[in-house]
Amino acid sequence: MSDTDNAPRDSLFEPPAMAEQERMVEAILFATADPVTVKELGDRMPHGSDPAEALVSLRKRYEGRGVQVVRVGDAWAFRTAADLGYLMQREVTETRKLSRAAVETLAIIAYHQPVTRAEIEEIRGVAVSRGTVDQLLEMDWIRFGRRRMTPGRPVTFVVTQAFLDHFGLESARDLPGLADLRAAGLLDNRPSPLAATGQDEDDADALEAGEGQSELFED
Amino acid sequence: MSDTDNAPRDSLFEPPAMAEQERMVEAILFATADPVTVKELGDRMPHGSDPAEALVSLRKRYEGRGVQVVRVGDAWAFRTAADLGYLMQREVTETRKLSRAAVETLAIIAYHQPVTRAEIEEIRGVAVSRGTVDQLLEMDWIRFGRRRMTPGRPVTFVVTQAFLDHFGLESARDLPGLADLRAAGLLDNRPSPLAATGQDEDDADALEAGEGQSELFED
Amino acid sequence: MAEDLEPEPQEPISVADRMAAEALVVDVDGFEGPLDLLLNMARTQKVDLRQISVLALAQQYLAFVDKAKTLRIELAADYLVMAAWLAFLKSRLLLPPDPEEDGPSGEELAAHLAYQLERLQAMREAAAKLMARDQMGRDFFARGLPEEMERTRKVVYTATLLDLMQGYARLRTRDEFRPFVMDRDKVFTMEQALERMRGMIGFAGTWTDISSYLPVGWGEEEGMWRSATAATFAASLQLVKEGHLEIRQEDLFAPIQLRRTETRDE
Repeated sequence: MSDTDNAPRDSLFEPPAMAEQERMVEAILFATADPVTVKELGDRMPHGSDPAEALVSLRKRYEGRGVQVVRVGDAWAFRTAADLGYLMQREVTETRKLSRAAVETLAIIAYHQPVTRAEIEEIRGVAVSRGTVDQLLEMDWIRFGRRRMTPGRPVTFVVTQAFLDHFGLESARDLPGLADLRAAGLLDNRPSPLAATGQDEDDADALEAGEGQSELFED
Repeated sequence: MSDTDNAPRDSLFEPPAMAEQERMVEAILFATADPVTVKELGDRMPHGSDPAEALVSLRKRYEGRGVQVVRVGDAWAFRTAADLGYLMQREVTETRKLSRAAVETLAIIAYHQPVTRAEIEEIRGVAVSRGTVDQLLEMDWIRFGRRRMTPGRPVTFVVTQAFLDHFGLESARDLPGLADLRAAGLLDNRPSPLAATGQDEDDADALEAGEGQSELFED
Repeated sequence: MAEDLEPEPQEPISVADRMAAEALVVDVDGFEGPLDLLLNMARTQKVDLRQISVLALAQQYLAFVDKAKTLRIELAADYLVMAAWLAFLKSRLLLPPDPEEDGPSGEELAAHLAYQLERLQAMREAAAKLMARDQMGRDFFARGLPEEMERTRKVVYTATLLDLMQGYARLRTRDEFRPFVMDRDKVFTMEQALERMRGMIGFAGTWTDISSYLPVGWGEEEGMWRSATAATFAASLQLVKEGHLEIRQEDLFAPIQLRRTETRDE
């Protein structure tokens, strides 16, 4: 392998042919872990080489190719062509259930729109975190509605077309009403037998049961 | 980045032009230090792409360049041209010095694979130390192959893609001198005439070994 | 270097002899087992391993073992085993074959030993050729600056209409909210309904509303009523199938009515 007959390379006085220098720069840039400066190239190449010129022609050679010779500070490196960057990404999509806080906030917006943050908090009984609202905005399930003409002119939230599409609703008015919820067995007005026996730890319990239940109805 | 106007890429039905596919393969192979299989290429490229064909023209494009498209088993990678190795002293990685026993064991596995420990010992005439095998396993140059269907179901050893990659071999068929060794019958599992007198299961062993070896030559 | 220039001290044996002697005297650990030693000895015959004189080799090995013993070198068991085997082989090669005795001939055994030596030699050469190849990280190199494969984890959040409704229901009934669970004691099974109706259908000579077959106490509470109605209806269909019962519904959503089948013998 190393017995190629590139006479110029071994010569003490003659620098290698430019095509050969270009190969060298190509190999060095490829194999080196960091971008390489012209000086470093020169240090590594045979005496008399002109790495700057070799770089120019190498750069030209890679024009329009899948990788490019790019300048990084005062050094040079190979980089994937920008338009092919998407090939270097492997997208793993993970579907997660919306958190309970997000579901409840979303439900309140859907049932009460347009609704202000203060109103949402009043109904939920707890503060609505910025993250929850941001998440719903990002999902494009809610958007800002008109400002309320009350002191402070608070913004309101409404659901979006994307929300309606996702839930298969023609309009927010098609959301099942309380009566429907009751008929569906989702509302049960009798006092909780658990509460009656005096046990109080049911919040977590209820959450779990709720999750379990939704599993029951999915698909 | 992604707003280039390469219409074919975004099309649902038309694969990208071959020149574009070649760029993609170039970018993917350039980006990684490990060989990439044709299947992996296909998975990452747009639907309908033909990475195998793109590889053929890419390989031709890099003929004689400072970096080469090389085949490693059923995968492909860019590697610097071997004649430029002298420029790369700084990149030389000190490989652990292999003992004579390790080198011989490696060669026996490569040429006789899949091969059992007992067969290695038979060829070398000494016991194979656990450390030798462990070292080769750790270097990822050998791995366990299928168990031999003989009494005791001994494990076999085969060489890995990393082995091929390290020694610049396209496949195990390209091992130096393999054809000569085979023609000379030196890769046969020839049982000792003494052993053949009494024991019958050696026959099965020999048969299996013969089969195993022929696997080497299948695709 | 300097030592080489010094005149050789007067010795009765030649340099070659001395080197050969050293090779023998070397501690046995220097060889990787008897086969390695044999291969080393075979090389001194300077012929193709296929043409090697196994007899000469056996003699050489036995001489080595003898000498080693006199030099009190600890000989590993496998060297002695090999010596015994070679002594056996030697006798087989020297004596005319005994027609009474079956088993491999001396020639066959010798051929196999020669094969083993040739194979070991071939593997050593192959190993040397392998190691002489251009190697990655020494002669050729992989990409030094691999670009990280970006593994973008895209999380998609989702919710169903049911989640939404449950969420809302939870809020609206916060105080009296009770998680929905399948309570078995509120479920009237078809088996229960069948059993109940089998006892009752005898009295259904005329068309009767199905609701009158509902178990007592199951009509008030909605969930229980639904379960009882469903079970009773399913049980009715089963009884119709069995020929005990007739069923009819006058109109869409009209009450479902049941009547005993008139059997001929009654």
